[in-house]
Amino acid sequence: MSGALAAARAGRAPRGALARRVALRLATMVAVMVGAATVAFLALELVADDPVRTVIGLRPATPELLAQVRSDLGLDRSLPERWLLWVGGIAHGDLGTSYQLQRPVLEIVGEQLLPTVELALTAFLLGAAGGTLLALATAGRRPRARAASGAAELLALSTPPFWLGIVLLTVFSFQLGWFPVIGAGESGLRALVLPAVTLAVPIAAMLAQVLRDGLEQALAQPFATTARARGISELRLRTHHALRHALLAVMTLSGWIVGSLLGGAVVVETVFGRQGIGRVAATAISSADVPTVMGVVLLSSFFFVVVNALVDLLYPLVDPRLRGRA
Amino acid sequence: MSALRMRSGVGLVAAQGRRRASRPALLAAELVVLLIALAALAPGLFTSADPLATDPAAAVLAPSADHWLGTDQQGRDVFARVVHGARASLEIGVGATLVAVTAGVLLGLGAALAGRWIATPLLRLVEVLLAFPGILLALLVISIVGNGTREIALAIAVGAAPGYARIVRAETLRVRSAGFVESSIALGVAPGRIVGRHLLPNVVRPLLVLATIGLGETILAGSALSFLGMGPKPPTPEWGSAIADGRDYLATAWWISFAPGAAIVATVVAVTVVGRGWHARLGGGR
Amino acid sequence: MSGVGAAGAGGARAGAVGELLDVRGLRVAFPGAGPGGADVAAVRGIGFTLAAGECLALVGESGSGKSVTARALLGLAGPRAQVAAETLRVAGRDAGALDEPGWRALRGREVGLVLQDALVALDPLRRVGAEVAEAVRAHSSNSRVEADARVLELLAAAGVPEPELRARQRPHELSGGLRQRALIASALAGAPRLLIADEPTTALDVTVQAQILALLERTKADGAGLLLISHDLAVVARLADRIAVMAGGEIVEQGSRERILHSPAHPLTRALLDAARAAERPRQRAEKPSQGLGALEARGLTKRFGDRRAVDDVSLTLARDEALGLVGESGSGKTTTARMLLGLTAPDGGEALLEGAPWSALPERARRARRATIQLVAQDPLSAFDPRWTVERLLAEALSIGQPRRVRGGRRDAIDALLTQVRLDPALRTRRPAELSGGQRQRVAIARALAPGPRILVCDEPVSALDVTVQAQILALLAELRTRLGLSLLFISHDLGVVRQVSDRVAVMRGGRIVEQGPTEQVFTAPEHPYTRELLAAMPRLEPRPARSAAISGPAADPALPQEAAS
Amino acid sequence: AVATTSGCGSSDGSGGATAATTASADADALPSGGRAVDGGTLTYAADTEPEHLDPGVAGTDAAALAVRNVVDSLVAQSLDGEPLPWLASEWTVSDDGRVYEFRLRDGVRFHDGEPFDAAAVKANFDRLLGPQESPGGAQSLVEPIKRVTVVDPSTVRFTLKRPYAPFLTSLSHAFLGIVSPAQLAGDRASLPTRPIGTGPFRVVKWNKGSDLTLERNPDYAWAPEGAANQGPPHLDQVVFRYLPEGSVRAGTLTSGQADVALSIPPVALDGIARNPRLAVSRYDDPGANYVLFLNTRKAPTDDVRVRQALLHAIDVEPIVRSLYRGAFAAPLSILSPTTLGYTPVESAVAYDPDLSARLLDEAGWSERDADGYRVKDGRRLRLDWPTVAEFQARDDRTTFQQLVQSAARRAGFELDLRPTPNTKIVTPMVGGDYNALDFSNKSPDPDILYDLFGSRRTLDQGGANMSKFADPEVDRWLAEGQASQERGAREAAYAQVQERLLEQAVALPFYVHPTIVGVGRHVRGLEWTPAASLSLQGAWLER
Ligand SMILES: Nc1ncnc2c1ncn2[C@@H]1O[C@H](COP(=O)(O)OP(=O)(O)OP(=O)(O)O)[C@@H](O)[C@H]1O
Ligand SMILES: Nc1ncnc2c1ncn2[C@@H]1O[C@H](COP(=O)(O)OP(=O)(O)OP(=O)(O)O)[C@@H](O)[C@H]1O
Ligand SMILES: [Mg+2]
Ligand SMILES: [Mg+2]
Repeated sequence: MSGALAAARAGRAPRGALARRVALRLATMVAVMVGAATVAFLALELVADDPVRTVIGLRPATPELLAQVRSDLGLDRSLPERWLLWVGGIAHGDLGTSYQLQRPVLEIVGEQLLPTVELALTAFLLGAAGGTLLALATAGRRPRARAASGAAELLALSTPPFWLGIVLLTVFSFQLGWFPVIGAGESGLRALVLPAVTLAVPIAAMLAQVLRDGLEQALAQPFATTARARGISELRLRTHHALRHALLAVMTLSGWIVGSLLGGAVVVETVFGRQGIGRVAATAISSADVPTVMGVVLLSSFFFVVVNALVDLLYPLVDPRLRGRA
Repeated sequence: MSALRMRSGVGLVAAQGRRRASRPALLAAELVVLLIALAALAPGLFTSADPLATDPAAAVLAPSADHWLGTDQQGRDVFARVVHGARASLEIGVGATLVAVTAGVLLGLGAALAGRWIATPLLRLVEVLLAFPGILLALLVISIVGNGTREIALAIAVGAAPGYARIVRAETLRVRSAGFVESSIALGVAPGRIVGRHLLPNVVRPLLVLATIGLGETILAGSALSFLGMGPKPPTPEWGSAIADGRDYLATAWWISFAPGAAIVATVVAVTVVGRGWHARLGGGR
Repeated sequence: MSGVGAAGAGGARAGAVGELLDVRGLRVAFPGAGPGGADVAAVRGIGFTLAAGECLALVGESGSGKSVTARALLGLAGPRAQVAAETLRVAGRDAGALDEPGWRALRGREVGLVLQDALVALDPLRRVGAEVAEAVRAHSSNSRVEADARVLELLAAAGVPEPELRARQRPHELSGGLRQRALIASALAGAPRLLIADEPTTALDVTVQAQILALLERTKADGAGLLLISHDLAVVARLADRIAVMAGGEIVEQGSRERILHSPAHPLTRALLDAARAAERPRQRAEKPSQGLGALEARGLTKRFGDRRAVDDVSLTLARDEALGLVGESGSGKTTTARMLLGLTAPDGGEALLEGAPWSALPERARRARRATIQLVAQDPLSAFDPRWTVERLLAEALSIGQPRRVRGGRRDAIDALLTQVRLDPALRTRRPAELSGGQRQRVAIARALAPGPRILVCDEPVSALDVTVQAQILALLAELRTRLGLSLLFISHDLGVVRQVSDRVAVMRGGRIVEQGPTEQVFTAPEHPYTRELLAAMPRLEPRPARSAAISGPAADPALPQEAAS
Repeated sequence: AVATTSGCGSSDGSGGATAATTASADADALPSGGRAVDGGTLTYAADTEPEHLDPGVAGTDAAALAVRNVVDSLVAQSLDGEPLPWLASEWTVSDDGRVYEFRLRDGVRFHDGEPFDAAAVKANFDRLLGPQESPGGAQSLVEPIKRVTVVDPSTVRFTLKRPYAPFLTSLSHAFLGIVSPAQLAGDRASLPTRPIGTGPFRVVKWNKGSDLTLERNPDYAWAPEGAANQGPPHLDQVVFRYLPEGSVRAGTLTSGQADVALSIPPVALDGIARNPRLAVSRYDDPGANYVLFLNTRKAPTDDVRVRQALLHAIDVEPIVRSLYRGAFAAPLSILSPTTLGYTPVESAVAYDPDLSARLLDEAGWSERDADGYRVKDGRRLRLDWPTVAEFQARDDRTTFQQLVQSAARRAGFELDLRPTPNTKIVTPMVGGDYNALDFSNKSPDPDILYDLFGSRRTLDQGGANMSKFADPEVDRWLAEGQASQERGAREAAYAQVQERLLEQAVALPFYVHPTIVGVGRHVRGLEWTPAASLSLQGAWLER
């Protein structure tokens, strides 16, 4: 009876409305990305030094040269005009040309994307695995183990990442020689370990804290007592019941995780001399390379927006109670 | 990365949980915070050495009776640098956190309570800033305003504010629909009073506790900026830049970066423990 | 026979052990859990026995230790609990000597537990079928397919209609009654010889309550032992063979059902009985004819949430000095109606009038000046108070409405007067809401509502969160205040008995509409609408009524959609 | 002159000249001996990644380091500054010093198979002389050239605008290396990432942000005269690995992950030198030392006494010694010892606190405030010193500057050090809004002084005169140094310039910047070039 009603209800939701919702969501995502890039644009264009000066740096600059560079970079146009051109360019996959490198931004960003994604993804997986194991092992158990892991997590969260990177390198690469910094191909994979670990440590620590908290909360709920009353084992209770609840708490962290992966890349890529978006971003900002900064921001906000959208999609999958709410 | 950690407001709410530090741990943490605050206000109480006095002849000395924590590359007393560094480090940490919390409260309240024409743009702005990786935002701000202690605090605050704003907005919406606010409406209490007496205190108090945790993150963010060459200007003693400057000496003279590192860790851990303790004391989840 | 475990299993094992439960001198304490780190002695040396096919009811006020006792029987009192007993034999085993695997073997298989909070006792993230299957598989080597078949069998036996569909749904998609039945199904999955049911019907609508009791009755009839826990004597009266009354962690009185119901020895037992009987008594007060203008009037109020009509064309009039009761099952739109009348929710259609003048149509700014006229006492006073404010400050805020700032002493006197008016010790002035008991809190809520000097009081389920004994006190207070202050009262409840005690007239809501309206005694004694009749039939009573059983057992009106979850 | 001034990010090449008297390079420390074997990959850990590999557009040391292996120049230079035949086998110079005619080597081919001839040379220089897509280091090098003409396929003639003595030195620079005319005419887009030259190595793969792989040119048979290996390189591959962190570069070397590491941080030097498997070698960069330019047009540094007081107030030597562990030298002049015409001016730079105090008193800065700084008319003796944040990591400059700052404080100066983002520094620099700026300017020829101190070479005029110094006599000497073909006359002219600069305290010499490499002892056949760079053409790896 109620099934029929539910079906009827679902059927009533017109397909057009769904399409409109999806379109609206996509539009919002794009707007946020462009907005973020625009913040960078306005900040650098309005407040920083004359970009032409910065581009030329201290090279000999006659007024003619200044004028030439200005027109080469399209800086002779007005601010709104340049912004519109840039936005128009996105539609054709054109993110402009880097002031500094004189190459299309898309190309620069494109070739640096994969290494960063590779690093970030590995770090995320490591962090997630580490955090989960730690939380599962310590949640609501042996106060001493819990305190020890809690202290370790705080420590991990309080350590400057570049420092951690250098220490890890010194010990595991230079002293023990387990993981090379320099490597390509098969050893390239091994060269990924230390940077990924550096990036993963705070993530694992944060996840462990949040997960453990979620687990402990879930384990204190009546349904956990009910499950125990059925005579199931403690491990099964953790993995089959509590973990999923804890996952919900973790998902609210997704924005933070994306941010810390991308932001962490800036530091870790420098320490380990890795390719990647992070370094491009840092140099581009320090040289007021507006198109490159905008490109990087567009891209990193893309990840943020996409991950947020994914999490929004995942929420109802993990928590069915959210289904059917708009 | 740490520049970003401060944006984790959402996570922090979840992270701090119901756990309560044991009483002695909380007490110890409060003591540490007190000592650090004291060092920031009156460093002379702890050391008479001049943190700025360089001496090339006494550079990179290992810890000894004369120099408890050794000397740095410039022959300055590391202990004195660490003690005197508390001020700038806290200025960055506390300053950034205060600015971020204030901006976050204004933005968040606006986005939650103002009319559509104000709230929607505010909300979008918060989203846009959130999507902007924090460390890039901080670098951007510094590249524009420069890098005095205050400017750095501002830069970090700009990165942290949207996180707070998001929490404030969510909390405000939650509290606004809470029974007690509705009861006040039903009583006929004026809107301004409701915001001032009911909404704000209930939104801000948990936020202040969060901010104690955010404080550690801002100090770390400052050190990441130093690493990227955008730290506070020398010779200001400051922990983050001390670690960054001492990193080449890690293998040969560990104490140079270890001492300020330990100071950061101690501060962050203590402040976090205190924050959690107070959060639990203030009644946890509410 | 559908083969719900208890029958077969109970039969097979009946001869092995006589007593399922033999408890003597059970003590449970929570060291350091009390205020200021004091120890909490939740259970203080109680004893009882239970045999197969028998039902023992544990009744008592909130906090008397019933639930803790139940959980202690399964070793689930929690990590911080200290459990001690002279004798603790559960299903023939010495529970005192059990280790964790030993407990696990006992749980689910020998003893099934239905936890107090039925609505949250199933994992909200998992399918109902998986929850029951987990119980099935925990104690057998059934294959997945066999287990699935068994799940359907169990759900059907527990009276869950369309078990295939329900097994695939998640708890939030089930109504409270269905959830409670699924929970009982999962508790029965291991074919336990003993079923412990902790408040299995609290928070359910009367009609659903009746169905659950019928299900438990069947389980008992099938030969299982039943430990039934409730704070409501009327609920247990039907099922229990023996009743034990708990107070303050001790059993103050224990005996056969007849003895307890008819010749109670302990004052507490009598208080519980009185509270239950009040609901069955016709109203004492003479009914006043409604006079003059309406104090509050609803004209065709309609409210939609999404594509669902929560309130559909509701028209009501609350006359001056009148008490109007609004009853209806959960989700029928009572609260929404009240909110529209209070001007807290804007109606989609229709209008609310206050003392004959436009009200819901006005902007909030214009309403504010007249808000003192109409006040609300909410269901859950805890959430209605700013948790950080003291009683004094809460009342001061309410007193300041529409009144010039008074001198300090004057305000203080006014606060004390308010507290005295609701029979509270003025010394409670400095407490915060969390530091008050439920009854005290509700009194403060009433005091606050009285502070601005209202002429109309809207009470939305003001007593449903309270113990029966406390409930009775609050109802008496409301009645007294009404006559003393000449208030008009809109009283909302899902509990027919409560409404009957308070109201002059009653309106019955269902699915957003008013299905019947009339003087209280007329509606209760000669209901016109079939739904009203169904409600009345399901009302639990101390004395069983012969003619009702047919109406109870039908699968009947499960709300089609998850209403509890949404509200 | 090569007048790029962005800190150390200036140019480098294989030109240069060594002052015969000063042994400023411990080239001997490079591992040597054994018989060369072919094969193997050499991993070279470097600090900075080039932004560009197109020699005509590139502008940094990092670019020169890589590009030098890919393109050859017309001439090379010996360590003592003599020009040597390379792609040009011989040349003549007209008497007025304005016309150079080069005879080109036969049988030279580009990596793409194109032959090298006079037309190729002309195509390269015409590109640099024409309107540029982006101005690079080569621009200033070709500035004196009026036109280039093909005399016959193997003869090319350069006509200069004026006599210009450093011309051959300029031509030896990597940025004037010759790329394939086919690439110039056709696939120009690949120039920045894959220049096609005639050099001993060619570009295989460049992972931006990480590493650059070069591969042996098996046909190479035109090494500069005097090079030990006249044939193709021994190494199969060279991989430049870009690691900005000093401790990480040192670590890769000690752990054997890198064979050569550039810019070893001084703290790590002791450890490497003690390591039996490793060696440290250094070569002082030619050009201008790392100095502090004082703005002669802005108070209080417009007062020569204040400048002199600062110069005498700071004892640079112990600072350099302690911080750089003896790896760096304290300079006695503006020019570095490996530069032609280097003249120590000991008396002018001597540490003399009493003299300093006297000078300040004379100049009116006689009182001190509560913080110990000198004041005059209620204003503190404060010098505004913006530093370029980007360069601060080099040589632990932050530390160095702070040591200077604190030494100056004792004399009553407040040096207001302000690390400034790149985006914020150009405008104040060009506008002259500073008292002090610190830079080092690597260059193969003393003519760098023209750019740094010529009165018409201020920043707004495209020069690098950060002191805003204007002295007609100095201008005259600088012109002489450019025009004279005679070594002795040039040396004399530059000697006078150096003396005058320090008498006027226009700049404070800080330290002589050496290029320091750590090398595995298994790496043999490395040679220093006069531009303080390692030549890899003769290198080989011992098994
Ligand atoms: N885990 C616990 N920690 C501390 N005290 C507890 C715990 N569980 C129960 N108590 C206390 O034990 C006493 C008995 O609680 P119990 O839940 O058994 O009451 P109850 O009779 O079931 O009441 P209700 O009718 O409200 O369910 C209460 O005072 C309660 O506060
Ligand atoms: N804010 C809301 N948004 C969406 N749906 C709502 C909202 N408030 C109420 N509803 C829905 O409207 C219907 C009527 O709700 P209402 O709270 O008025 O019922 P009720 O009779 O008071 O029930 P209960 O006895 O459970 O309090 C329910 O189905 C509920 O889910
Ligand atoms: Mg209970
Ligand atoms: Mg309701």
